[in-house]
Amino acid sequence: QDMVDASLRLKWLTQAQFAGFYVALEKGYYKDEGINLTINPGGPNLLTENLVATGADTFGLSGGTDSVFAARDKGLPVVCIGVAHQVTPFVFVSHKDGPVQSVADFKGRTATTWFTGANHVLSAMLSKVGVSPSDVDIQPQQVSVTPFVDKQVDVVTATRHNELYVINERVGKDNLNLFVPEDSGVSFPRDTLIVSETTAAEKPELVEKFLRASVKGWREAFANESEAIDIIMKISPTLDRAQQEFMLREVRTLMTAGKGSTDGLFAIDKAAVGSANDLLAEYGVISKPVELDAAFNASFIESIPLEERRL
Amino acid sequence: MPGTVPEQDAADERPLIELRQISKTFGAVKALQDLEVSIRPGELVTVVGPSGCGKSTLFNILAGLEEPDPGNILRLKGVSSTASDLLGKVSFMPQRDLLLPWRNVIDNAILALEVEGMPRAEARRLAMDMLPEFGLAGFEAQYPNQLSGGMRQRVALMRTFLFKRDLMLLDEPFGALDALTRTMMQRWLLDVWQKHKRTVLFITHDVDEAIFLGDRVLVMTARPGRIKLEQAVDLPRPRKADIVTSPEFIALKKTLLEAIEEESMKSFQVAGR
Amino acid sequence: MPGTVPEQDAADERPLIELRQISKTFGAVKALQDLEVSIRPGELVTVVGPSGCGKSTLFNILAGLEEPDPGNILRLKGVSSTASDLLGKVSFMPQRDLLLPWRNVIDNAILALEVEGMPRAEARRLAMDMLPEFGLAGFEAQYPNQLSGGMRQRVALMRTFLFKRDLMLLDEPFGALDALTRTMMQRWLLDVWQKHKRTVLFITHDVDEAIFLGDRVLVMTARPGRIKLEQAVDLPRPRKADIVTSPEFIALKKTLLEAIEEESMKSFQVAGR
Amino acid sequence: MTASISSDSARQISRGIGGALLVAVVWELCARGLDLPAYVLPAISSILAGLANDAGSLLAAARFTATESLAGYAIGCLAGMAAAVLVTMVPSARSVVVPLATAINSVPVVAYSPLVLLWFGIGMASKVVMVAIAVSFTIFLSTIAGLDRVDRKSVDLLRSFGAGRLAVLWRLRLPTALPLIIAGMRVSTVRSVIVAIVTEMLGAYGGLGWVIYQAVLQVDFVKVWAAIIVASAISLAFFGAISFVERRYVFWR
Amino acid sequence: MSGAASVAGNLPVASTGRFGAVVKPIVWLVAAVVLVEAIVVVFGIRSYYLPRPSVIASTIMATPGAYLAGLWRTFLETVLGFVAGSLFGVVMAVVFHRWVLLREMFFPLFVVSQTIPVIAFGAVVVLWFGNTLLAKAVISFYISFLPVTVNTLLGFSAVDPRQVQLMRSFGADDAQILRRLYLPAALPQLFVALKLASSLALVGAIVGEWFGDTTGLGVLLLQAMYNENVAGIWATIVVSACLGMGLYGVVAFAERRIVFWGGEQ
Ligand SMILES: Nc1ncnc2c1ncn2[C@@H]1O[C@H](COP(=O)(O)OP(=O)(O)OP(=O)(O)O)[C@@H](O)[C@H]1O
Ligand SMILES: Nc1ncnc2c1ncn2[C@@H]1O[C@H](COP(=O)(O)OP(=O)(O)OP(=O)(O)O)[C@@H](O)[C@H]1O
Ligand SMILES: Cc1ncc(C[n+]2csc(CCO)c2C)c(N)n1
Ligand SMILES: [Mg+2]
Ligand SMILES: [Mg+2]
Repeated sequence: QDMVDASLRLKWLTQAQFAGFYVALEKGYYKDEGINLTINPGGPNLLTENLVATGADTFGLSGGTDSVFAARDKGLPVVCIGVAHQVTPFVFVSHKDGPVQSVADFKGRTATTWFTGANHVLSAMLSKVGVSPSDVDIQPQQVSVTPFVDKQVDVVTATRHNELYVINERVGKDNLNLFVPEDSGVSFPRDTLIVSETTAAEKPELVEKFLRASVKGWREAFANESEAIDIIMKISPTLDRAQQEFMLREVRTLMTAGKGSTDGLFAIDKAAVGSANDLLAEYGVISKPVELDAAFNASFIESIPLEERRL
Repeated sequence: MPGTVPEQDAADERPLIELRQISKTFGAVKALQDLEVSIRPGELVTVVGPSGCGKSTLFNILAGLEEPDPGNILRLKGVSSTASDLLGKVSFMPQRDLLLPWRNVIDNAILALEVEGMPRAEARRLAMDMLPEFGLAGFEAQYPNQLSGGMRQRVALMRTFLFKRDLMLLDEPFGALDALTRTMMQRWLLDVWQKHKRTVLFITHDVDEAIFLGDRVLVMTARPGRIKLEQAVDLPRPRKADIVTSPEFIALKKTLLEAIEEESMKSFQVAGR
Repeated sequence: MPGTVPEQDAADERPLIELRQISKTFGAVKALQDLEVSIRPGELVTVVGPSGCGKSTLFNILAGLEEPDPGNILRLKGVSSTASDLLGKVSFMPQRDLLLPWRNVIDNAILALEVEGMPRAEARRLAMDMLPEFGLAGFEAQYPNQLSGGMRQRVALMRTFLFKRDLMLLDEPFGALDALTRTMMQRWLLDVWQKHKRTVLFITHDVDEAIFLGDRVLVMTARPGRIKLEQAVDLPRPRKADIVTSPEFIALKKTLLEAIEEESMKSFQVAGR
Repeated sequence: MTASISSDSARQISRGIGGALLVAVVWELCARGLDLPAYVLPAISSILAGLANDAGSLLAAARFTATESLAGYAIGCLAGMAAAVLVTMVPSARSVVVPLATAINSVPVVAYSPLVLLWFGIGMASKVVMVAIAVSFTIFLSTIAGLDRVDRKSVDLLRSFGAGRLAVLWRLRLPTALPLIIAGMRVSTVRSVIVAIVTEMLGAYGGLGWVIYQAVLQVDFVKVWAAIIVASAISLAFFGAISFVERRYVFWR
Repeated sequence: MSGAASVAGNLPVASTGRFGAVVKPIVWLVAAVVLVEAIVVVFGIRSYYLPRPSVIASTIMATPGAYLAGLWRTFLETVLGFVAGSLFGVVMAVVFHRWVLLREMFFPLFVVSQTIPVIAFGAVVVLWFGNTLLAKAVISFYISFLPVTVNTLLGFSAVDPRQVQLMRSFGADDAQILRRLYLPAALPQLFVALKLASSLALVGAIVGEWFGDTTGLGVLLLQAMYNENVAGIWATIVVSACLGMGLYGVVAFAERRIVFWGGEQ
């Protein structure tokens, strides 16, 4: 059997957020499908869509629906073939003993967030409760959550699998209020699997094989968490094991939430995706709503039998 | 009158500076060894010796720039001192002009005055007045790289003269000057010396110059340098230019030349040739 | 025999180099004006003149380093040339030694040979053999900042001698040397000149030296420099040291000194004093 | 003299513009001729159009970044020179200060950014500090090298005039060091802008780095390039200003 | 003086001096570390502002292999980039020195090139050079050559024109004057730039590793930064400081050996 070379570009460095892919690689699932896969980590200012569009990488686990829409809007020929996190992976966090106890309390307070989509989610949440986003002091969020821990800001944005762990450690899980976008009717699925239009059109079977192996890897990772963490820790020994274990548990929640629970891993929830599309168009991030069916192609993931995709 | 020097000193004529057992070693090179000399106040002493024998090294020590090897004795006005005590106490003209390339003629000349704290404008005025005497009139605003070799030397000389100290060390100050400029500078030096009663040590290669100027001529040996001969010059002052043809002068010159040549020969491996 | 020079030239004795209407201006300073001179092959010509009159400037032009002002005529062996045509054709010793601080004595001496393409080892061997003659034996590995002024000058001289060219320009080569070392170097120079039939131009401040060495002495005027006097020296060769006391010598010296002094006076504003 | 300087700089500026135009034309031809997509290399014309489009916000960002770089640059230059002078005046401080400074500088400035952001916040202060750190080392190194470069014989001469360390420093060491100090200052101009930008990328309220960071994530490469052109213009102006100062004050070579 | 010291480099006096020069900073360093430890403990500084040195040390010792591997990889990238950047910097200085037209046309563009923040162009770097060691070396090259060019040009311009004239009078051509006069004369200035470039090359390598790499100090740094692992940040800072000081030390050592003649003109 001829092996095909391919690469997967992640959105960030090696960590449990991507455990399934590493497990599949380690266990030889890609090899079994005839793919000689290289996993390339991501980094700040490294746009996965860009690398996939130019052909530098075959597959990409990119930022999320937001980055896919932005890329499509700018004419990058990428297609999403699966969505990992079925619900918004980040939450807004305030101190339990602080002034912010509800989304309405954000008014007149300081909130920090990432100006790459999360800010629009925040704006939408605020609008839903009748607070004008301009009444909240929304500031760019830096790498550290210390300003929040030190109560210099009232609300901080945290990914469930990453920042939340740090905040829990430093403030205490029980001293925090979490504001979940879905509770306000806003959804922003992230961690999208993408390929270029060329690959989608010319090598559909490669895409399918890749998906099959990846899904298998993820199921294995969730079935055998400590082994999955071992694999990650071997690659990045300086990571904190407890944090990685936390991350894998949270990622599991995110990947199996919503449509993920019924339609399996990497299912594409057109409704959730569509609402993100409208949100971004409304806030002018993209010039006009992107044509959904061209940007999101569920046919590859759906070609895998449902029982193979469900946990 | 200085110059007519008794060899054994009067009690009140304590040496201005007295050196005993001065040696100086650079790595493997012994530049000076057990040099002994004393200079009385107001004397004009000239120093001759073969090239590389340690004359400049001696001056560096007297200017306080170089410590001699341990075990030396150095007395300034009878007070035992280290070389560094002499810093700022002698006006020193080094063999290479060492003009600062970013200062023009006038500002190079006033360098020492500035260091002393004299206001620039005043120092410049003083120096401007001296320019014609040094044949540098009109060149005050030139930079060193625009000067001829002799002009550079004259600027360095001016800088030294402007720094008024009891002891003046001049290392081949007239080396790059033509005969007349040199004569004028010599006359000028004698003027300054007599008027201001400065003590002068003067290195030269020119035996005529050494005799013409000096109260005493020190002849140094080849490296390692020592004083080979201290020759008093008992010619009356003021000396005229034609003194060089007098029999006393010629006799002195002969003595000195013999002493120097004997030493210079040692510097060369002339055996085989 | 070179040295016994007929003033009017034989047809076959074309000048090696001929300058006409050479002027050189630096900004507001006129260094040379309408200088005319021609040098026959094999001649040893000495140049004297007041400090700052343009001697070094003349040499820079002859070495091809400085273009004279437009309108000049410069002929090399009868062929009209620009100054830059002379680059690499004359061996030139500048007034300041210009030793490279990162090269030791021997490597500074062989610089020109290296440029010519001689292998280093060979060049070093050549130079090593010459060290004793220059009184530098044992100093081959020293760096310039470890040398005395006279030693530096001798290294520069060696460098020039090792670069063998028909025309040799020496700018005060013996300025920093003591009497004997100077005498030895003079003797050495005459040896080289007679053996190798090189043409030599030699700047000096020392009129004795100018007469002792030269077939002709050129006296330059004060700035702007021109040739004031071309004095043939009809003394027989080889010349002994005691020639300086001969009446012919003294007569020549008198003529020359008068010419130089007249020019030197112009450099000074001596009116007020 | 002044006339020749200004005609010199007129020629230099026109040639500089010529060089820039040449590159711009080649760039435009490449981008258009090879039909490169904007995410690989946008054509220079579309960058300029984007520049005009976003002129207002880019200008505001430029002012932000320029302020940070200038403030950091000034502090860095002073600190670097002061440390170098200190080390020259108090030789025993040398074996402590030099390795320490080397160690601090050996760490890429970006590594400090999380700490500096933590200590000085996300505002301008942290950028100023980062720029100052980066600049001060360059200046420190250049200044020490310059101060050490003096001819020992000239130092001796000044000492023989009774000059103390301070006088030697002022009249000899500093003028000797000036060419190297200014060369260091020239190199630092560029570095100060880039460090401000890079730090902004890691967290800021505004500035060109912030614009670039946002634009990358929004896949707006025309905007990225437009911001970079503005950054280059700032650096070049800055560099040119220091070169001008250099030509004024280091004339003797 | 400096010449004498280096000529006599094998004398016991000089080697004691060098030994002292190595030991003294180490003693100071140890003292500083102890002091910091004491300050953190006494003033109760929270660990995410400043962890205790002992905590940093134990962080490194927990996974020494990871730090060593990162160190080695970053070292390779840095050395490659540094050597290439220095050579290119000198070559460009020579070119710019020789052809004034080229300098006036393109030197400003060199300056401009340095204002491009490479980290904004990670994708382009990956596109052109892939995820290879070469890609990091290229970045490290890119950000280290300008100081070398600037300082070498400065060194060239400081050459005494009379010295050039002397070489010309020997018939030396441009190449010989360059080799025997300009290059040696520029060495003191060049070394100042090389010391700077050694640090910059390291910065380049570390930033280069942010473009999707798996090993290297940059990766460790990034990971620690975004996981708010302050001890990890410090651990990486310490390791890269050691690497940087090592590189600097090598350059400084070479400088002492090569540029022995000091300031004498
Ligand atoms: N810094 C130094 N390092 C090593 N050797 C030195 C140093 N300075 C001087 N010397 C050596 O000391 C000896 C005496 O040098 P000095 O300069 O005193 O001679 P000098 O009598 O002034 O000669 P000249 O008449 O040629 O100027 C020389 O052999 C020289 O090589
Ligand atoms: N590069 C220059 N720029 C401006 N003026 C210069 C330059 N070089 C020489 N001069 C001037 O030209 C004149 C002649 O200088 P030159 O060096 O030829 O004199 P010289 O005869 O060699 O004197 P000396 O015997 O003192 O060495 C001097 O007045 C000098 O100031
Ligand atoms: C939309 C969004 N923007 C920025 C960040 C910040 N960030 C960029 S990479 C990284 C590490 C994640 O594992 C983090 C925290 C984010 N998380 N989500
Ligand atoms: Mg001497
Ligand atoms: Mg001259």
